[in-house]
Formats: sequence, C-alpha cells, structure tokens
Amino acid sequence: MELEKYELGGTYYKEKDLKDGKLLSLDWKPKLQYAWDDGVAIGRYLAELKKGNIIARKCNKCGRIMIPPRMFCELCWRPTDEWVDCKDTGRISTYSICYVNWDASRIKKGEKPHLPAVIEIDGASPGMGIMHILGEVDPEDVKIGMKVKAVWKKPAEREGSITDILYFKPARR
Amino acid sequence: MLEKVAIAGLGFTEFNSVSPGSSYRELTYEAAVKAYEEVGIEPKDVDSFVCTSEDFLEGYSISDEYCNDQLGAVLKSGQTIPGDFIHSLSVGVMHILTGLFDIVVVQALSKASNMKTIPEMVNFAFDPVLTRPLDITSYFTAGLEMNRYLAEERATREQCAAVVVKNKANALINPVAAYGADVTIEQVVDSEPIAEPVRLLDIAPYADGAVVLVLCSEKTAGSLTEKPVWIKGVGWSTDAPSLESRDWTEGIATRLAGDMAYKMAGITCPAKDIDVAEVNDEISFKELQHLEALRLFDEGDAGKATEDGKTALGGMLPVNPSGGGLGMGHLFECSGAAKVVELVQQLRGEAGPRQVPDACIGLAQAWRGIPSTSAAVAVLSAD
Amino acid sequence: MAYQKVAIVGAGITKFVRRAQETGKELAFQASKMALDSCGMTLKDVDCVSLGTAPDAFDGVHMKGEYLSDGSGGWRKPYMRQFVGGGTGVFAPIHGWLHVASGMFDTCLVVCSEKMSSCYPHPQGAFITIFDHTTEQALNPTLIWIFALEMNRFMSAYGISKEDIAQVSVKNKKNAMDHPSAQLPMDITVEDVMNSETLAWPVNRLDISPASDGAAAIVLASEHTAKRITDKPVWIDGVGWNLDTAYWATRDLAYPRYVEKAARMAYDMAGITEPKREIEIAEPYDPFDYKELHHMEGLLLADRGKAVEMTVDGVTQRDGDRPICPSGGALGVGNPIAATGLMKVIEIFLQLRGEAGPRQVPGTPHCGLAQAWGDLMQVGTVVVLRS
Amino acid sequence: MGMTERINRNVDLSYWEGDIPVNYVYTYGLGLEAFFRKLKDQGRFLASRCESCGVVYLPARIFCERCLAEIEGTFQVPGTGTVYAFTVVHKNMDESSKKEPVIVALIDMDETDSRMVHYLTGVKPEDVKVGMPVKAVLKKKKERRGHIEDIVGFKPV
Repeated sequence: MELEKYELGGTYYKEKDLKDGKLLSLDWKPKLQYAWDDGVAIGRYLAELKKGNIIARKCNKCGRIMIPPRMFCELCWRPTDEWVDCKDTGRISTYSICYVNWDASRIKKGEKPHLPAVIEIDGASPGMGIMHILGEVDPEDVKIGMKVKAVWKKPAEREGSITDILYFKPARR
Repeated sequence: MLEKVAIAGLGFTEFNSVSPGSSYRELTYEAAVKAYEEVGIEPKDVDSFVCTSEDFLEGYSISDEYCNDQLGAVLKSGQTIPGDFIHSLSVGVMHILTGLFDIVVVQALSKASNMKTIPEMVNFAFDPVLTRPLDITSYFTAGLEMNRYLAEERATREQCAAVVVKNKANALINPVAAYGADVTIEQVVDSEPIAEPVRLLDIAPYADGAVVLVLCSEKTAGSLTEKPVWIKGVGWSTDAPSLESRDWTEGIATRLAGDMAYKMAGITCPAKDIDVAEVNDEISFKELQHLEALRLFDEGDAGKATEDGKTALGGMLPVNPSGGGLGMGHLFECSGAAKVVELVQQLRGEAGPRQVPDACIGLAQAWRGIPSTSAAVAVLSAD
Repeated sequence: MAYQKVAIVGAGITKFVRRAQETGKELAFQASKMALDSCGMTLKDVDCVSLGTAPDAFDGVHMKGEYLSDGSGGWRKPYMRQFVGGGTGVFAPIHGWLHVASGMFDTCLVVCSEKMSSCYPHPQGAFITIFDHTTEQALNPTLIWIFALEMNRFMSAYGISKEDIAQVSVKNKKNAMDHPSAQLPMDITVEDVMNSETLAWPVNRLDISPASDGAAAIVLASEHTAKRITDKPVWIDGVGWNLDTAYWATRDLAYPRYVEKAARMAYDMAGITEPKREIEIAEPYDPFDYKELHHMEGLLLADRGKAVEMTVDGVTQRDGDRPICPSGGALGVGNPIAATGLMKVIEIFLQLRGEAGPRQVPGTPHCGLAQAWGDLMQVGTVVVLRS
Repeated sequence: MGMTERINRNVDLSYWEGDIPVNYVYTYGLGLEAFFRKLKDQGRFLASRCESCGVVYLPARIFCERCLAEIEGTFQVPGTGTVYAFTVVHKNMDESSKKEPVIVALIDMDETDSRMVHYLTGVKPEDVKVGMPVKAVLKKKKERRGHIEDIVGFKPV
C-alpha cells in the first residue's frame, strides 16, 4: 500500500466558517469542579506556606529531603521520617521567558514576559526543585545557577497556596 | 489452553463516603503497602504496573501522570487504562500471558467525594450535539432502562427493591462497607423519586477507596503466597455508545464479556459452576439484568430468585455478599476492584461472617456506569 | 519464547488538519476503514480493538473512549482504551501487541484518534490541567513552560545553540512536503525559525508542532494469520515503555532516562545490542524540535549531547546514513497527539515494506523504530519493527 | 510500612478547589451536519441506511457502526414513533428538585432501526404508556437554528 493511492479523510475548515454559519457548531462550557483532599503531606505544605515557611520531608534511608513533601519515599518504598524546614532561597535550575498565557493567548502589550523557572530549594536535597516564577529581574539578567529568594505575600493575604510566594527574586549577596 | 495467572497479594482501604484525611496519592499508597507486604515484595520486584484512571474523575488531564509514585513505580513499565479495574486486571493477565512479565501490579482508586459536580460530569459524557444540550440530569438513562425492564415484565418493582434490601444488609456485616443499612422494600419503593421508576435508594451512593492487587505467573505463585486465587477467565465488551442505537434491555456488553470469560475459563454452565457472584448494582435493577446477561439466571427469573432469597447469603447463589455498590458505594473506575476484593476473600475462605461455604469459583462483573455501555468480567477460582 | 509473534499487516490514516469538520468518531472511522481495506479485511475478521486517544479535555467528552468506540470498530467486541499521555500513539501498537502476543486474540484493530480543535480558546489551554492541581496550576502554567524549561536545560547542559536545534524543524517540515497527510509542510530556513515569534524563550513558534485533528489505525495479526493476509508483514520485534516520577521538577531534565529504559527494554526483546548500527531508520517523537535530539540520545542512537551534530552534518536527512523522521514528524505532518505516534509507526511500516513512495529512504531498511513521549516529561514508549 | 503520621484533628483537614477551565466548540460532523441542516431548513428527519447490513440510522450517519461500511446517501423518515421507554425526571443538573417533573422518553422511530431521546410534551406522567404513538413537535422555522432543541419534544398522536 502507498498512502498516495488513497483518498484520505479529514476535511479542513476555517474558524470563520462557523461564524459565517457555513458549518453548524455548538458551544459548551463544562462545569467540572473539584475539591481535592490535600491529605497529610500537601495539607501541611500549604499550611506552612501560609505561615511563610517552605517545608520538605526527609527519608532517612536514602537521605533525600523531598519537596513537595510526601509521606512515602517513592524510591525506597517506605514512609518518610521527618519534616524539614527549608530556607526560602534557592538556585535556578532552568528558566524560560514566556510571552503567552496559559490558554495560548499572548500577554498584553507592555506586560512584562512571565519568567517560569525550576528552583532548587535550599535545605532540600540537591536537584529537588519546584516550579515557580521569577520577579524583580530583567529577563536578560536571569542565569541558570542564579541564587534567588522568595518574595511572600503579606501574612494577612496568604491563603495556604503556592501563590503565597509571589515570586522568587535574585538574592543579594 | 492459556497459562494460569494468580492473584497473590491483595491490598485495599476502607470504602468510605468521604476520605478527607488522605490525598489520592496517600490513599493508593495505603492499599499498595498492604498488597506488597502481604506477599513480601517491593516495587523493584514488580515487572509492570497497570493503573486505572479516567481524566475527569480525577480532575486531571493525562491523569496517568499521577498514578505511579504512590505505587513505587518510578522508572518502571507503567500503563493506564481508562476503564474499570477489571479491564486493567485483564491487561495484567495479558502481560503475564506474554511470558515477559512475571509479577504485575494492578491498581484503582476512587475519590468520588472530591468531585463537586458529578451530574454535570456525567452529562459531559453524552453526545455533545444530540443529547447533552437537552440538559437532563444523569440518571435519566437508568430511568428509561428500568422502565423498559419493568414494562417487559422481567421483574417487579418490589423485586428490584429486594436487591437493595439484600445488599445493604450484606454491607452491615462487611467492616469496610460504607452504606450498610437495614431497610425494607417499602422504604426503597417510597424513597425520593429521582428519575422514576428510579428512586433514591435504588441508586448506589458514591464512595472513596483504593485497591491494589499483585498478580503473578503460575510458576511464581508458590513463592509469594500459600493461598493463590486463580484468574481463570477474563472478558470485556462494549455496545454501541449512542443512545440511538445501543441495546436497552439485555445488558449486551455484559453478556458478551461474560461469554468471553466463560470460554477462557472452560465454563459451560455458569448457573451451575459459579458459587458466588459480585455483579454491578449501581442501580437496583441492574443487578438483576446483569445476572441474566451473565446466564446465571434465565431471562426474567433473577427478580423472583432475589425475592425468594436465592441470591442472599446462604442462598443457592449468593450475589454481592460484600454489599455491592448499593452497600459499599459506587466507586467509579474502582467499582470492579471492590468486587474482586470480595471474591478473593471469599475464595481464600477469609470472608468472615459473609463467607459463602465451599466457595470455589467466583465471578466479578463491572459495568462502567452511566452512560457507558462497557462491561468487564473476571472468573476467579480457588484451585 | 512464550509469546506469539505479532505483525502489522495494514494501515490507515486521515489528513492531519488544524480543524476537521468530522467528529472524532468519524475521523476514527475513516482511518479504521482504510486500515482494513488496505489488507483486504472486514470488521468481521477483527477479534478485538484497542483505542488510543489523549486527554478527554481535547475532544471535550468525558469517557472519550466510550464515545469513540463506534467509529473505531469496537461494536460488541472486546474493546479497550489505553492511555499514557503523549506516549499513547506508540503505546497503541504495544497495547495491541499485548492482545495478540498473549495468545488471547489473533487479530487486533488499533486505532488512535484526536480532535483537539474542539477545545477553546486554544487546545493548549487544556494542558493547564496536566500540572499538579494543588502545587502548580495556581501559577497559571502553559504547556510551553515545561518544554522551554527542558529545552533551556538541554541547551545549557551540552552547550547547544538554538540555531542548530532549528535545523530539526527545517528538516522535518521539508520532509512533510512529501506526506499526503501533512498539515505544515514547509520549505524554510534556520533564519525563518529563529525569526518566528518567541513564545517562551528558547521556544519560537516554528520550534513547535501544531495542534491538529486526525486519526490513524493499524491492523495487527498473529504470525500464522499475518502470513495469510499479506506477503509483506512487518514484525513487532521489540516493545518497551517506561514511566518516570510525576515530581518532574526534582530530576535533571537534560536527559530522558525513561526513554532510555523503554528503549533498552525494546532492544533486549528484539535482540539489538548496537542500536546505532542496527536501527536503520527512526521516528522519534518531535513535538518540539529539540525533543527529536533529546529522544535520539535517550534511544541510544546518539551519544549524549551529540544528536545535534548528526543533524547539522546531515546524517539524519532522508538520504543520510541514519534517516530520522522521514515522514516529516509531528513538526511537519502535524500533531494530533495519539494519532501522531501511530502515524510514526505507520511510516516505519511503509518504509520497511518499501512503500513510502516519495518519502522512501534509499536502500529499503530492514529494521526501524518509532518512539513517543508524554506526560510531565515522564514517559517513553518504543517499538522496534523489522521486515 | 504505612504512613507514620496522619491527620488526627478535623480542623487540620483541608482541600484545594479547582476546575477544568476550558470551553468547547463542537462541529456536528459530516453525518449530523446533514441531519440538522435538513431539520432546520425543511423540518424533516434525515436517516441513512447501511447497504451492506441493512441497518437504518436516525440521525443519518456516514458509517455503519456494526460493519464499518461507509454509508452514502440519505432519505427522509416521518419523525413519528412509539414510546419505547420513559422516565419522570425530578432533579435538575445541580441536584436540586424540579418544581414540576419532566417526562423524558426513548422513542422507537418509525421506518428506522433507531431510537431518539427527547422530552414528552402535552401529556401527564400518569397517562404515558409504553407503546404509545407519538410525533415530533418542531419549533417554527424562523426559530430553528440546527439544534436538538429545534425539536420541542414528542407529543401523543
């Protein structure tokens, strides 16, 4: 068989064809809502963020201090042993300079690009990072390996969320 | 003749109406620890993992991402089935039958209590153009099907209610069941109408829980357990998904899945050979319809048999001794898992007050629930 | 060997388009019907059906596997959906292989369908729900973030330039000009890629494959059945899959160790000890241009950090020593996630049969592989095929 | 070994809320496009027959789910049928109770092998019988937009 010898399915249409009524279409906004149980590890993680702390969980067998915390060590297959207070500083493991929003729309004119990064948190094991965003820094000044520090919301505004940290900014030496 | 596959290890949590103390990860971890410890293995001993997960039930896209850590399945062969646990169990069987996998772990989880808009979600499963815009709350398909079942005089309204009475009573003596109760036929028949003839007590209420099983090949079974339960046959099938062209009376997918499993298990007379059955009872009458589809009773006989106590504990063919969905709760993709859990306990002789004497061959059946037309069946044996 | 040998005996595919008028069911039907026709079979000859399709959030139907069952030929058959995120398309033949290799079935229709265009305002939006709902989604991440983060890590770990990576996009979009399903066939230059809109540095618009609608299907058969159906069966000689931790930010993104594990599993099964020599042609997953390189390294087809040199030197061109993505890949043919993986399998199937038409690589190869990747930088799926 | 720590004060329990934040625009596909165009423009019901196995589908389709044959061509059917099953629905989508229950029926459509789900109108729940003949009630032409609700419901003949 050769693909070239077949009439292939798949009929392209332009988005405009829907607006013009050339094709029938139906809009739907689903209501799929959840309240996910935080459980032990993430519940405590969020509660500590509200207090302005970043915590991790340690496995005494492999010695890894894991963030986000978990009640089990997925590598040693045993319960983790203790809570560990991390610092609110870390090191950029990788980053991006992003001009699009979550839904692929473009950021507004004049809006600064988003700076998502993986940040290895001080006090957790090397390589243990979380995804967050960078602030108070020009995109061209961001470097892999750069030391950063969390900028927190005011205590009264915190709600037990990863966004209680507004962003990470370059740490002053 | 295909090689035999064993269920060696069994781990499960309680099935509760809510489970706020544990995240979905922690709930699965609890079941996995129990299953692995029972057979003395660690994840490194496992050759492959089969998880059960359906995106919108978990509230994730690509929900298989979040299945493996809590099983210790990091950098292992893991796959996910958006189906019932018994579908996943069947995949686990296929893994072992290839001869390339010796120990396989199968998992399912329900966090039904975390879903705030279940009727909206079920409506989201209907055809987006033909059915969904009618905006009819989800139990209407069950109402239609039960109406037809009654109209064809396959059972009486009271016989359907008798299923509820039996299953909730069985759940009272099942320590992990959430919805045990001592109800009467009148209470069921007079309960709040939802989509008549379906009433509130006809419906299996939602529940949370997790199940992990350890499967292995025949040659390995002896080293893992003294009480292997053998998977003799598995089967699965799907009817047309469209309301317009699907079957509305026979439970045809269950019939075909059952026939496939019976053939694999070498069972020619199911009504005689099966000692105990755990079948889907998400809506009261479905238990009767499924028993008939599985050839455990002739068409139109299951209702009478239930009324006469033949499917009760101590009856000729105990059905849903666990309490079923009506007594344990509707666990979505974990529903079939709860049924397999009960059978494994029955066939090991560990079912306590629910023990069916001399239970040797058991059948578990799952239907994927409204509005699905998919079913899966497993035939298990003590020897 | 306990398992039955399994062959691919037929294939079907639709065009890949940004928006298809057909429903997902209809696309699945078009591909399935073509696959059956291609080997002179009818639905009656099919023992079981395996469906692969990526998240329900694309098509916008809960329990999408149920919804797509009729178009996929699942009516009253043993029909099951499998799902490993972006790895689904190459897991599809593996899942089908399980059905037949286990001895439970003789023939299996494997179908992958995706209708991403239903999702508004853009299919990309659906991907926010792949991130951890509690610890990540609150940051409003886009899918491109993780690719950009991984690409940056990959570039900095090995000192690779964006210009060199862009050559992958140039090659694949050009290859796609010969693929009848192709959505984005283009004759472009590295400058065009570099000058295209920066979406999330280091990712530019032309570094990315498009969102697509489309379907693909193949027919599998056991050894004795395959020989009755065709005199050119293509054998599934190795399968491998592997899943890494979901805590993706806690591991080094520079190297896809899960792809290596999946590849080693497939190579062991196929008896391949020197993949660089023995794998003559490959279709690694290329949703972003750097991913092709990343995956070539994970597949052990290139040393770490060296895949880019093979690309720059032209080794991976269709007429090079080691053709990579001769189909045009996801970058050129389009990326209806699950269907893309199966499209890659079909390309290898056709290449090994010498039936790839204008895309045929010189010297008709005998051994090739297809690979897909998915989830949170997490999953690798690999099949090794031989004629 | 299981987890060594659990939540043991209910005030420490917490959950995180979220949703699936995307919208959808569905095309009708090749089969339903033809059906709903005809319904909208002419108030007619369009069916299609599989030439290889004889099954008649309503609404019209482009493929046969039973044999995967391609179906070409369509024809009109009357839009009448009989009640195959019905249910009296008391709940809204948000699980609240309806002020007045509604009747939803599965209609065996004449001259086809298909059934349609829709509302029954102009009849009380106690008067509905399985087997009862019914016919479709359509919105006026200018109000029709190619939508399942162009059919108001089915009423007894």
